[in-house]
Amino acid sequence: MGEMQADSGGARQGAQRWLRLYGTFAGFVAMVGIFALMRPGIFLSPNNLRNITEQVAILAIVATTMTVVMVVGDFDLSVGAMASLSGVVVADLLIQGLGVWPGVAVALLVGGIGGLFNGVLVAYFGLSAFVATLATMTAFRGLALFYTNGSTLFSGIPESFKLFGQGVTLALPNSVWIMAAVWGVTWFVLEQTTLGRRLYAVGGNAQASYLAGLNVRGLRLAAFVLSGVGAALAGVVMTSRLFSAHPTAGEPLMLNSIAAVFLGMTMFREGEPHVLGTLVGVLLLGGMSNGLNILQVNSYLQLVLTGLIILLAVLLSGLARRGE
Amino acid sequence: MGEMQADSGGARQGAQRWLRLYGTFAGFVAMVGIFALMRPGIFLSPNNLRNITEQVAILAIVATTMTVVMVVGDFDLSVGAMASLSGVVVADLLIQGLGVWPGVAVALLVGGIGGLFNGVLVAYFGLSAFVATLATMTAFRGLALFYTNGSTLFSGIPESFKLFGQGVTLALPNSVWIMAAVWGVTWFVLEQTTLGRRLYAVGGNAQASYLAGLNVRGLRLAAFVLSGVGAALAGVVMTSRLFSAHPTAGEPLMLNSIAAVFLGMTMFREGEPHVLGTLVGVLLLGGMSNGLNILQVNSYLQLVLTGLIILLAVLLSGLARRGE
Amino acid sequence: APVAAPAGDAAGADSGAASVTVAVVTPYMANATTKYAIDQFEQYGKAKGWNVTVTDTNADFNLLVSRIEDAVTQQVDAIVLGMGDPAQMTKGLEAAAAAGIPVFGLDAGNGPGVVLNITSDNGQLGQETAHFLAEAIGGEGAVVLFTHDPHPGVRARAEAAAAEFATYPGITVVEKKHIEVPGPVDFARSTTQDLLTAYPNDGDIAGIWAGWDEPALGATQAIEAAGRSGIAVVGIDGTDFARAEIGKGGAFVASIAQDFDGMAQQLAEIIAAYLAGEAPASESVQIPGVLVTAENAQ
Amino acid sequence: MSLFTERMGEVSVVEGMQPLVSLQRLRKRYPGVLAVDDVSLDLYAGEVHGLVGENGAGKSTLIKLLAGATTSDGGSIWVRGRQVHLRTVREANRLGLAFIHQELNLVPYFDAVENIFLGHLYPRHWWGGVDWAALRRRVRAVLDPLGVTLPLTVPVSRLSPGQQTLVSIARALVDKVDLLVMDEPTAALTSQEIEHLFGVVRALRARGVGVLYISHRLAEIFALTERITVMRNGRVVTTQPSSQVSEQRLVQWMTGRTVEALYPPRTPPTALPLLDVRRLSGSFCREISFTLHAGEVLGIAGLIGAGRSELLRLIFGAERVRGGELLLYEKGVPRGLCLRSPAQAYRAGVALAPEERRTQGLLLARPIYENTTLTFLRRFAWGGWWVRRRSELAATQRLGERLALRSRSLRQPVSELSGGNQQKVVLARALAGEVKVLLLDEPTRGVDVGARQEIYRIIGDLKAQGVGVLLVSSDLSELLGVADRLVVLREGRQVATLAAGEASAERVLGYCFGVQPAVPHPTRSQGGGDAGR
Ligand SMILES: Nc1ncnc2c1ncn2[C@@H]1O[C@H](COP(=O)(O)OP(=O)(O)OP(=O)(O)O)[C@@H](O)[C@H]1O
Ligand SMILES: Nc1ncnc2c1ncn2[C@@H]1O[C@H](COP(=O)(O)OP(=O)(O)OP(=O)(O)O)[C@@H](O)[C@H]1O
Ligand SMILES: [Mg+2]
Ligand SMILES: [Mg+2]
Repeated sequence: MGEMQADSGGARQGAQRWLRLYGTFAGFVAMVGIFALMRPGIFLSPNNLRNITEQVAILAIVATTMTVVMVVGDFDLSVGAMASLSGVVVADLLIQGLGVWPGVAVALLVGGIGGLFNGVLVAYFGLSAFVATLATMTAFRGLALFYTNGSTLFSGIPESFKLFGQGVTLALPNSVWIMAAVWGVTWFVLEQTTLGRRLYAVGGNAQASYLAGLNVRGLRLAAFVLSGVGAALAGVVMTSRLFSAHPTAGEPLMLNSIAAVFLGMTMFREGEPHVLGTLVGVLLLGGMSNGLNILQVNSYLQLVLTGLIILLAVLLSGLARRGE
Repeated sequence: MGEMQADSGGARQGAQRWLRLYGTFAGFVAMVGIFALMRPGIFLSPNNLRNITEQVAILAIVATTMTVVMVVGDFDLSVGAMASLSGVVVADLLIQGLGVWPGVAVALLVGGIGGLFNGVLVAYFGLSAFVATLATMTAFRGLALFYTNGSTLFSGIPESFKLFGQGVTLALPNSVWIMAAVWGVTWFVLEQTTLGRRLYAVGGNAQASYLAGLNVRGLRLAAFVLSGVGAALAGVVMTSRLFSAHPTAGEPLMLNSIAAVFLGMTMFREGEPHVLGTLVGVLLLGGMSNGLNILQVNSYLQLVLTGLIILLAVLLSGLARRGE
Repeated sequence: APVAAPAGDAAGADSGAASVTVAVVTPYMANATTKYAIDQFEQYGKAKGWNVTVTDTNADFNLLVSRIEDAVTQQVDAIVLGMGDPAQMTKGLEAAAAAGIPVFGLDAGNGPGVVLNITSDNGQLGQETAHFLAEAIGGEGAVVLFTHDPHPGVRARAEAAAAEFATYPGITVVEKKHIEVPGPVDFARSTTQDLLTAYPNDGDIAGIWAGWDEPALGATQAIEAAGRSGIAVVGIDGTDFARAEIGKGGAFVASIAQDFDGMAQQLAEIIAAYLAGEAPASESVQIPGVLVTAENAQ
Repeated sequence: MSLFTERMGEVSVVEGMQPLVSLQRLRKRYPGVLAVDDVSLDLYAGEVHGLVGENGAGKSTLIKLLAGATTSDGGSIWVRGRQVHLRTVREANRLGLAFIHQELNLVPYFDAVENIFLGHLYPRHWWGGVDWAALRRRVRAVLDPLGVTLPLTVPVSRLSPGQQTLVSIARALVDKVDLLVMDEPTAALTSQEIEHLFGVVRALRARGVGVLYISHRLAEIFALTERITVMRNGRVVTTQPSSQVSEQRLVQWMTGRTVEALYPPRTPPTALPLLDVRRLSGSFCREISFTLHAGEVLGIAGLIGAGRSELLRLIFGAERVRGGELLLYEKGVPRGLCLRSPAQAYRAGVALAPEERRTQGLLLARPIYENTTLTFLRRFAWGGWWVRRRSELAATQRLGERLALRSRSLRQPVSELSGGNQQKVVLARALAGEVKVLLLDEPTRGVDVGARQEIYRIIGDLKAQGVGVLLVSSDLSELLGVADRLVVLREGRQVATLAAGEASAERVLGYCFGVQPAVPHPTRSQGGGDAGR
């Protein structure tokens, strides 16, 4: 019974899924529309769109890898501090004369080790992800500050390092290309590979996954390592973009990346994290701050409006879901 | 079978519970011991102990009411911004000549309304607590900044307002008494009333609670209102203590209060939030920062050590649990 | 009236300078200039044989009060407030006063309970940089301010700068942007990109005045990345990265160096004198800043 | 048929009596399925009314409508002659309706006492605090007539599923109720608890309480009910006095076909050993020993909490072994020792279908096909990496057909399936790869007759292929019908090992309870037996 319905059911369900996407997504579209109407020819100008993508590229990298951690049902609060730390590390190594690529490799390694540390604490010692990554966040932060003695590193970074954050390839900033690569790979892994399927399974029901023969601990660990490396990559791009390394520069990434993932989650019926949703979340956050700036709204009111717009966007999808 | 074991089982379970408490708690005791040994006569001096309690009083108020939100399985990221906002509101009203008690009442009302707003979004519109309170956090923050135009309010606050944050009654600061009252009431409600047990039930399994006839939405709403009022009260005490209101003064409360609750949760086998654990968590955080300062550790290294000490304390309880 | 140095009761029978403990508390250690000033002070203090302790509260003023109280508990000989607004810590200051421990401000502020504050004149910093910018753009055009009002020093600079711009009939302050901390460089960079979009033509914006050097750096980068010309940027603090930018002769045209080294040194002298029983002449010592421009950047 | 139904309905109703609860033309549509379609049903005080139907027939959905746990798309509910609009469960409770839902709904970190009292006001001390002693007394007062003993102070998450069921049953009995609705309360219970439960139900009936009783165990339905309503595809097929229908008729109404021999003919096992368990001990189980042969079904019997599930988890490597050893054979040659993890177990050809489908078995939010292919995902991927959804869907389709899985689409989240169909998904996963040893923990829990027969047939097929099956079940007749040998556990110890020929319900129960078997060599009981009575 019902077997023959499988295909049409699938199609209909696909349509529903798209309908649901319209919630937060409609909020996003509405926001774009309003900004476009209020500043015609400016908000949607190719130049401004390029600006937006460039502004959100770093956040998008972190949010994308954060999505993986959240797919397995955890959190990573240490990404911001890790981005600062890796940014500081790569700057210092380059200043001391290491080549650009080895320098970047070491920075990513730092990210991987930090992520490994988080992952071991959470997956093998059973700490709650919140406590563990809050603690490592504090520690990484202290390390970045201690490493630089609180100051900004800038002089002596070779020009060639501008490649990552300031170079342009085919009319798009390299940071956007890097972001696109990270996003694409993560999308592929999560949606199309056995690994991704397993990550989702662990997030869905860790006990059932364990009994189904999955290596639950290993998978959670892998997610944290990935998130550490993603944060480190973001730190590298940021240092390249600012062409200087500040020991607390990455901090705003933490809440923003989690917020982006959560915003994206509201787009999916079952509320699971999803890189597509995350991307919309990132664009919503980035587009909003860009648009409000362009509209020349008072900075403080901008904060109030930001909060309200997020709520509106999310409420829309909540209502869409309820309507079903 | 089993019936006769029930009682001895109860006793055994009591013992186990205590053993488990020893985890994070042992970390706490070890920390106290080390600081006391390294700075004999100073860390444990009555004066310093009084300082510690006073230093943590405000955090303890927020963390206690945050515990209630976490008991029902939610989060409240807006507490820090709410504390700032209510602090600014009470300062402004007092400067404008309103009486101290009416001023405080209005500030608490602001907290209640903010909490109500959060609660309605989460419980009735089904937004995820993270997204909803992140958005309101941003909005509250913008409101506090907008309200004061970014500046600090201080001149014109009547001396009598020092009562809350600076007065001393029976050798203890009033802020500590306020904290004790909030803690005591919350403990009583959570542990000794049907209401409290229902809050726990909602957090444990919302669907089961609903099917058992509990008003799940109402309970979640109530928790958010309580947390809003708690944050507002903390803001009032803080403004009184600093005798000035700063539009971002409350912000460190957010992560710290959640961290305290999580730290406390590690003390309980089933990992549910608990005001007793929260109190230990708050004292752990407060004692650590006080102790490291007294030891005159480099402030950047302090961050690293703070992270590591939290991990150690939590790992201890993790190991204790594993040993069972 | 000056209090006799209470060296005796804190450290017991130890003799001389070795027993002098000075506690430095600050909310802004993550800020490079604060760090520099405090490091300098620490060195001068150590040179005098003092025991200098430094505490950072990471922008948490509530904790700052606690830290002052901790210092009081430890019965230090003097407390130095590193760049925090005394209005936000009266309780700690009262505790210090009650214990007879003097509090000095290092670029902090004046207020009850502060014996003396040594500072750059924030008004002067804001006014001079604004003046330089105004002249650099020929006394005409639209100007944007990058501020952070919750920081009282930066707020004072911004107010002075706005007042200075007001004296030029050709200059209008079109926007005041609040720059978020932490992450000010990136934030300023994105904000500037958006500004350039909102004011798309050369000449729509003539200058950007930033309350400190980090946002100025971000603004400069955005302007240069966009290839816009005719916009001048000034910052404040004269940090080394600002000097480097100014030296390149790009959009970043000036900053103003605060003499933190001089401040730290002078404060150490004043404290030494105070502990020796000599009261300072006034509550406030102001050290003028030195304008950094392309000429003297390197 | 419908004429007949109406006539019979009139006959069974006591003259002039007003129904306690009357459901009229209720409908509930879920996306893609009409779960309840124009259902009318009258329930009377002092009557036990049975409700039966295949998995997914709409029974639980009907209950949820009555409980106010979900909103209807049409129709009305009348209580004592008055129309009511139930928007929340509380409103239903206030009207004197109490529910035992199909899926366990407990607060995991509360102990049994608090779970039983959930939704009721706690007794208090004079100073306002909770009077825990009084609370415990009141809970005992509910438990005693049920004849059950439970560890009261342990979080229920650490109780076995059977014990958890008892907790949810007890919850519904705390307050005085007028109508008690029970959705498969006995699925996880063994005969002892069922006996007591029936006692309680009969006592309630005597007090004038109405009971709506849902079960897939038809024997229970006949033992307990006065009238039976059969549902199929969301509609009521018929309502009949229990005394006037036979089991065959009932099955025919439910499934539209007849189910003859429930159990397949027994084929003798081979002598080839597959798995040797030697003095295996865990945290509760002590020194269990047996050998499982190729083509053998070894049943494991015991009461609730006897440690049967733990034994399976020990073998499966999911729980720490504290003593003894495990030998796996390959073509009769011993290979390898203890399994340390489920992953290792699967690699060695050992598969488990866990008992708690929702917490241990399923990814509720994920589609059906992802659930079935989870363990052997690499087979459905190019190079073991790139998932081929089409082959996953095809394999799931095949397994689904084999198990008569009812779903709207294979891409549907499992959470939308009815309880019995969820159970089939769990089984499908265990069967998705090649297994040598299959560990089945309550495989037919909540599964309808038709599918149950199907599962027995599959067990038979596997047996024929030389697979060894360890079968844990609380349904003794099932064990007796399918197993070649029985191991009886009591409080974690192996108290007997019986060949099919030696086992009888009385004898096995005797071992379960720890009393000597009353009849030394009783006759074998076969077929749709009556463990419930
Ligand atoms: N939340 C839901 N969303 C979509 N469909 C649902 C949902 N709940 C149930 N259904 C569908 O409604 C139908 C009836 O399900 P219901 O749970 O009432 O069956 P049941 O008779 O109780 O079966 P079982 O004996 O297996 O418990 C099924 O087809 C099921 O897939
Ligand atoms: N009287 C008791 N007190 C405490 N724990 C008990 C008691 N009886 C059983 N247990 C627990 O129950 C577990 C055994 O349950 P298990 O799930 O293996 O039983 P089962 O035979 O499968 O029963 P069920 O039919 O309920 O699934 C043991 O781990 C033990 O800790
Ligand atoms: Mg059902
Ligand atoms: Mg079991």
